[in-house]
Amino acid sequence: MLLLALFLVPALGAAGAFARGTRHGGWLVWVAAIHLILVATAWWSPPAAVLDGWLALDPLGLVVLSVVSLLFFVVATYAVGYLRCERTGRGFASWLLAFLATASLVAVSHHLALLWVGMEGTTLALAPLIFQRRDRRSLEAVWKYLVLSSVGIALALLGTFFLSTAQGELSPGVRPLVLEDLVAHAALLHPVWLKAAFVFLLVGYGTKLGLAPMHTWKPDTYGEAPALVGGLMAGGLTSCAFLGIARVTEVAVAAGLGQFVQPPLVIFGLLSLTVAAAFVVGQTDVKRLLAYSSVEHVGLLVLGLGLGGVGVYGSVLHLVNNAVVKGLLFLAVGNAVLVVGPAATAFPSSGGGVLRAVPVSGILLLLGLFAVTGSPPFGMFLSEFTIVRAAWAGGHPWIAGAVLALLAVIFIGVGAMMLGMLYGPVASSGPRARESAWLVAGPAALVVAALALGIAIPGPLQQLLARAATALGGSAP
Amino acid sequence: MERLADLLLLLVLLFGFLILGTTRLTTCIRAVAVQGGLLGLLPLVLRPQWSVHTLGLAAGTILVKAIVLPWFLIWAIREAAVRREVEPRVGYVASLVLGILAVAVAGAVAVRLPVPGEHPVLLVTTSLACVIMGLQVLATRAKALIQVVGYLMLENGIYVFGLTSLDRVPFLVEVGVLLDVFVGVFIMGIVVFHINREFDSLDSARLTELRD
Amino acid sequence: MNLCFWGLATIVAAAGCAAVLRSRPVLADRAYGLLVAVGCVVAAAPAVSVLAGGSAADIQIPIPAPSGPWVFGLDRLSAAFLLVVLGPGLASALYGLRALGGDGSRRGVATARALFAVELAALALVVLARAVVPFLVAWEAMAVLAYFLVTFDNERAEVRRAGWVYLVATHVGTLALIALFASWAGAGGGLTFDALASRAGSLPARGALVLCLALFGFGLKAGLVPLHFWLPDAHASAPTHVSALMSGVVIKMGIYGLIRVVSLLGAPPAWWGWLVLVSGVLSGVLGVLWALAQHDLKRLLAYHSVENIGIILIGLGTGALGAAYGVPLVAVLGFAGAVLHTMNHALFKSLLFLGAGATVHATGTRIMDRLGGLGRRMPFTWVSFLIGSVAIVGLPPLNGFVSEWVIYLGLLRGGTAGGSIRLVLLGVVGLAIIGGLALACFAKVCGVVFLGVPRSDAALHGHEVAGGMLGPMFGLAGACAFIGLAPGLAVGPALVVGASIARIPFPASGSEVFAGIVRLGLWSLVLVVLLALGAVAWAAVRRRRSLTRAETWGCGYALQNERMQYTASSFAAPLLAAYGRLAGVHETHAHGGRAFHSQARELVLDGAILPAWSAVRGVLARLRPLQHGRLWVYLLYVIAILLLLLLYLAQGASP
Amino acid sequence: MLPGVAAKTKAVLTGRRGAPLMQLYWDLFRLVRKGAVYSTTTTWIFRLAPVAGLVTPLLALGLLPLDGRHALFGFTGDFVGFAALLALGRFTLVLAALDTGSSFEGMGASRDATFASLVEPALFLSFVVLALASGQLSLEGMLGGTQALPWGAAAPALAMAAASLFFVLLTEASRMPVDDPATHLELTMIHEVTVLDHSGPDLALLLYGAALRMALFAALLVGVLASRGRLPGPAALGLLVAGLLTVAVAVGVVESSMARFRLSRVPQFLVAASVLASLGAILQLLS
Repeated sequence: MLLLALFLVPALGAAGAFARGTRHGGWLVWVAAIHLILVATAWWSPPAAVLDGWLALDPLGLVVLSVVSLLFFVVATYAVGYLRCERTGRGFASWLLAFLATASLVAVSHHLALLWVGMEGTTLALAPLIFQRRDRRSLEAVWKYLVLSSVGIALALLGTFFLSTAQGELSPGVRPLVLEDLVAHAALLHPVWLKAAFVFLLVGYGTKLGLAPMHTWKPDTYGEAPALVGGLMAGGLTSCAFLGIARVTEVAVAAGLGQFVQPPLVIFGLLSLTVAAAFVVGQTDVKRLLAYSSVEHVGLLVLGLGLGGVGVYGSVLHLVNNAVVKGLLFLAVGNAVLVVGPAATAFPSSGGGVLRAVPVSGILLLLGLFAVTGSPPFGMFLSEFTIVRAAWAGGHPWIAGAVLALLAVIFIGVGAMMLGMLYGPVASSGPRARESAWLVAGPAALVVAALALGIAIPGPLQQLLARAATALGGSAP
Repeated sequence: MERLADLLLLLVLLFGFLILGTTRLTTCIRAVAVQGGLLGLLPLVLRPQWSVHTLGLAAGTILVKAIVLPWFLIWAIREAAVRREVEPRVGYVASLVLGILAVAVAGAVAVRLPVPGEHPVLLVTTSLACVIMGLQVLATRAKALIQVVGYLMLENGIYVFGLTSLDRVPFLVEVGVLLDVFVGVFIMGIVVFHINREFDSLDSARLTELRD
Repeated sequence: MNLCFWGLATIVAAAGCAAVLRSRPVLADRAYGLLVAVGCVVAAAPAVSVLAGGSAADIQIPIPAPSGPWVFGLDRLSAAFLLVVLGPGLASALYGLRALGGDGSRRGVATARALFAVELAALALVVLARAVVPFLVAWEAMAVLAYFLVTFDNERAEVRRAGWVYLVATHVGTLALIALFASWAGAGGGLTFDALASRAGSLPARGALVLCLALFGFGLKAGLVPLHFWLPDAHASAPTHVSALMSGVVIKMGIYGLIRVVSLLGAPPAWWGWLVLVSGVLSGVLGVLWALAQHDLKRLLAYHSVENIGIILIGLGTGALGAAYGVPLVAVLGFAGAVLHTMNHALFKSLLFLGAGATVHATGTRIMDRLGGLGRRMPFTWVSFLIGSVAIVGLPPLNGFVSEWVIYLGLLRGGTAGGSIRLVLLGVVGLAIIGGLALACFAKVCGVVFLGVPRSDAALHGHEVAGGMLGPMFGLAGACAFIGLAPGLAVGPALVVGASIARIPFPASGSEVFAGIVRLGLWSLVLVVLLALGAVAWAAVRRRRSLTRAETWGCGYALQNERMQYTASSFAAPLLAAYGRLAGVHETHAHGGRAFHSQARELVLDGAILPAWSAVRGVLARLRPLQHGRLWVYLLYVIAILLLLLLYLAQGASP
Repeated sequence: MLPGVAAKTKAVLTGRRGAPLMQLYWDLFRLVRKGAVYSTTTTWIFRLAPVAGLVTPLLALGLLPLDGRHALFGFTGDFVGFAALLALGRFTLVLAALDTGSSFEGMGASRDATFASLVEPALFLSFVVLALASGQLSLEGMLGGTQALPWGAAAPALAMAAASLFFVLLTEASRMPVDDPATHLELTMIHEVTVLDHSGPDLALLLYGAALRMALFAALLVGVLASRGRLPGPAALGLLVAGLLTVAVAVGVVESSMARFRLSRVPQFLVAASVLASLGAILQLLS
């Protein structure tokens, strides 16, 4: 019942928001709070599977669900301040809530076709939010986003059908396309179809995840979308997409195809890191920069998954860190945009000075810089350290070396851009708005979270991550 | 019944070629509409003992793919007052040849693939061929609207493959899929409409402002 | 051990009150100074007791994986470096109270004070940490806070650039350390240092990879040639008391890291010892040579840090070789010399930086050729700076001489021992060259800055600085003199620390060293007494002679003016000429050859790093056209990757 | 009196009568009775320099086993102290020169510091050879002590070291071919111009300090060439004096036989000294 509620509450909230045509964020906060409470209860009392096992909550799902819910709550509080400064089209709130609903569906659905439905839903729910300013650039961005994601998601659907085909003639009692049964009877799966399914799902969901070279929509979309939407995409959407890839990997590993699935994952990871490094250096727009940094981090996610062992744990932990830090960065940049104006995201053309214009957000951004580049004591340091450890333990010192070298290049790129943007004299003349408590509370909370994750991961979360990692065929350090 | 199914599938393929070959936008849309209709009939043919599931699926498919979406796209063209030519990036003859190749490849793969249950080989062939053609249209056609058509073709191909596991993919999911396709194309249509308003052309090749 | 943490807590509390009381600066500064002082003393107490032979229990904070438990401990090595951190740190902090914001400008001052205090705590934690994660956390905190302190004056573009170069260098170093510990820790097993030490035996090639990564990662921080490229700019453009901390303490953390890794690994292979020794000689000679070529006072001092790091590494290499070849006495002497020289350099280098800061504070310029004659105008600064100079040149009766003496002993004991270890005598040559050049260099600094006649109005109107700035300088100078005159009290513990690093009991053959120390101390005392007596007696003699004061004899030139004095450039010219290209100097004769000037460029940074980086950028830029904005090509990417994976599937399926 | 000896030899060799041997003492006496002139720009360091210039060589003398057995002081590794003391003296001298603010002193100081820094390695390398040959780390042990330097075993190496020490002596005592004590053209002088502004008693001290410096190195050289560990005290002292005189004569011979180098060629000369010594060290290591 709880599982249904997780999906229905935000869905009804979206409908209500659309009906009331609400233009302020209070409604968002309330719905997000209720959703958060529901997730919390799921922590205390794990809900039973419903709908013949279509909806269930396993550790990995719970991780994604909690991440999305928390991030959405933060974004909702931010939206309160945001909607006071910016005029948005009707339905802004309802599309956001629709995203929450579909994302929750993705997190809780164990029927892979249903998971696909939810995934497509998340894609579509965010599309209208991207072209709030109906200008050329945002239209181009949303068009590329739609076409590429739709193609990707279509391939994923084909992959899903392949998977059901791989089940062959169903022995009685085995439910089609339900995760538990797939894993339980993995040995019976037809290997060729399973491999084909893995390939198509990897490319399909990889497109949504933004792995190179299917990442091409990402910089355009993140660059044009409002900052908080960018945060939801980089933090929430990626988590959902990763969940999709993780599911099929889980099945493949259970079927003993680990040897087959790991190389592509590792290669995608390294490729994404390389592309990110290449495009981060000399980047001239912070939002695009963050997009490429997101490419980097999803690359690390699949890399950890592909390395196996401790790496899987590292990548699940990285999922959490990524959501927190990306949310922080996008919201802080959003404040700069609100106060200084759209020019704030461009450097060197804008001349910097953000630290003066928005002191609080500036400092948050500064901390975010070190958080996103994996410096201790922020969380990403721990996850990246664990992934590198896994590479070494797995006997791939060259992978570890390459990853660290690319991280160094990426640090130079990100740091040069963001420090340049932060320091220096104030660029714009008069501030258009001031950073209100609503605007800074969210990112500040995220900074605290990032620190906490780096210094001491709470016990329950730690155990949850460990169980998720073991379910994916990995191991906890 | 087998023959009928084969006939329908053959028609689906032919209309696919029509989309590749035609010079006129509206023809493309009509063709993809007919394709949708044929797909809607397929379940009824493949499962003679009609159940609620198959009937509902057929109805939904026909409604969405053969009626609503095409009508909507046509409306978009009319509103946008687009020039009617397709303006391919790859010539018509070339695309037709590519189409043939696609069918050949699809067939070659299909006969090798171990499809469970008794299904006409043509089914898998058609679905794969449709997928490839759809991608081809998406990649080689300049106008945004035709890319929507290409996407629809892609979906049709996948739908056809879905028919192989008709009796295990539950109705709810089918509906969900249909709904997603519907909303997706709907939003695309709206975006196309706005693009046209902004760029006074549907040529998606002009959308190259965002770059590094 | 707990006492240490209480002290650090007090220091952090000082930061807190600097931040909170920013509305009432006077009160804030008083409280800040008091708290920092108390904190440093309290935290130093356990270290002293440990060096005196006591011991401290580890502190363990249980933290779940993947970080594992946080362990902190205080062994002799940590204790020695803790003193290195706290002594100069305290002096710089107090000095900063007057130097920064003393002139009423308050913007960012409170923040800088707070950051400085936290930096001190972070430094202390670096040497206390006994597990990978807390170590790296403290390390990065130290590095990043140092970045913010360096870029305090971030209005100026060159300061931002210097800070940025430093930040990149230190982050790359951190990544190297991550690689180091990741490769060492492997998949399972704990991340405490004890666990690492227990796994040391199983490392491939006797931990060659670990040692190389350590030399790179920690070497970047310590600034050994050619990894020093970030150091001169960063140290020159930081506020003076920050430069003092950076040069005196922060770079020493690199040394600490190296020693810690060695002591965890056990006796390193011989080739590594040679590597360290050679790089030490290289750093020492090139560092002092480049220093000689500088005209910016603070840059010059920064290059001298490179030189002294070289000396320390010579000691360290000697110790490593002693351990590798199984000559205990050499191992102990080498490590002890390294540790002792680290301590000494921390003292006199921060002293020198504080002195330089005083002159800059008084005259407003760092260019030596615009200074001169400050000895009369700021006598106290001059004396303390002179003490620092004599110490850094390694002359008796001050501490620099003592540590170099220990290192010389180690080298020669290695030479008189049998086997290929005798080649360490190479180090003697290095040390000798370094000593000579350093003497010339500081003769130049003292002479040009403090003696002669002022070369500009700025120097003319120089004035003595406030007591708040003199106090710390005197303290440091006192420490230098103390170690110099009572070497036993410093060398004894240093030898014990060296033995603990080499993990061997102190060899009996070292008794001659102890005997030597005592007589050395006596001898230094005699020197001082003789000088004093001589000065007094001679003053008496003079008093009975007729003294006349006149212009300096200009050899017949009627009109002399300050512009005719020997400048820093011309003083250094013959030496630099002797060393040719190595010095990286190009000379210019302005005004038709009547004015002489020489310009030094940073060889490694401008000559190697930046070109290499721009080459990398060029390569990366080649990839940019991939993102050209054409949607249909993006679709082709997707299709292509799909086909590739299908091929992979096919070749996987065929067999 | 050694400079006198050297000058005398030179004079004799060049066929002049030359100044009496005790000339230096006469000069000193005269100077001490004179008054002194101080430049207005100078500070206390200028006055301290002469004292240091005298004290440091004296104390260094205390490190040498003059009687062939024991030194006044002497501790393991005291040769470092030996070199450091001389460096200290030179440091103060250079500072004093710069104190005057005259470009001539500056020039002299600069050259002085340069040559000193170049000669340092030679000195240390010679010590290395001695240490290797004798296995001792204190001058006392190297030169004096009961067991003499193994001239039989390590003759070539020791010879190298001795030669290099002789070069060092020429430099430290600022004789030909490095410096010309007799010149009176400021631009070519080194030591002379460094002390140009000192006068009266100060100058006396400085001159005497320089002479001591020469004696010091001569004594060191003698210690190396003729170790007198087993001789009775007086004989040892006598031998020492004889040795000193011979060294001085040798210096005089050199001075009269070769001209002063161009300044730019001096470094090569000094490097040659280091090369000699390192050659000796290598020989010793190989043996």
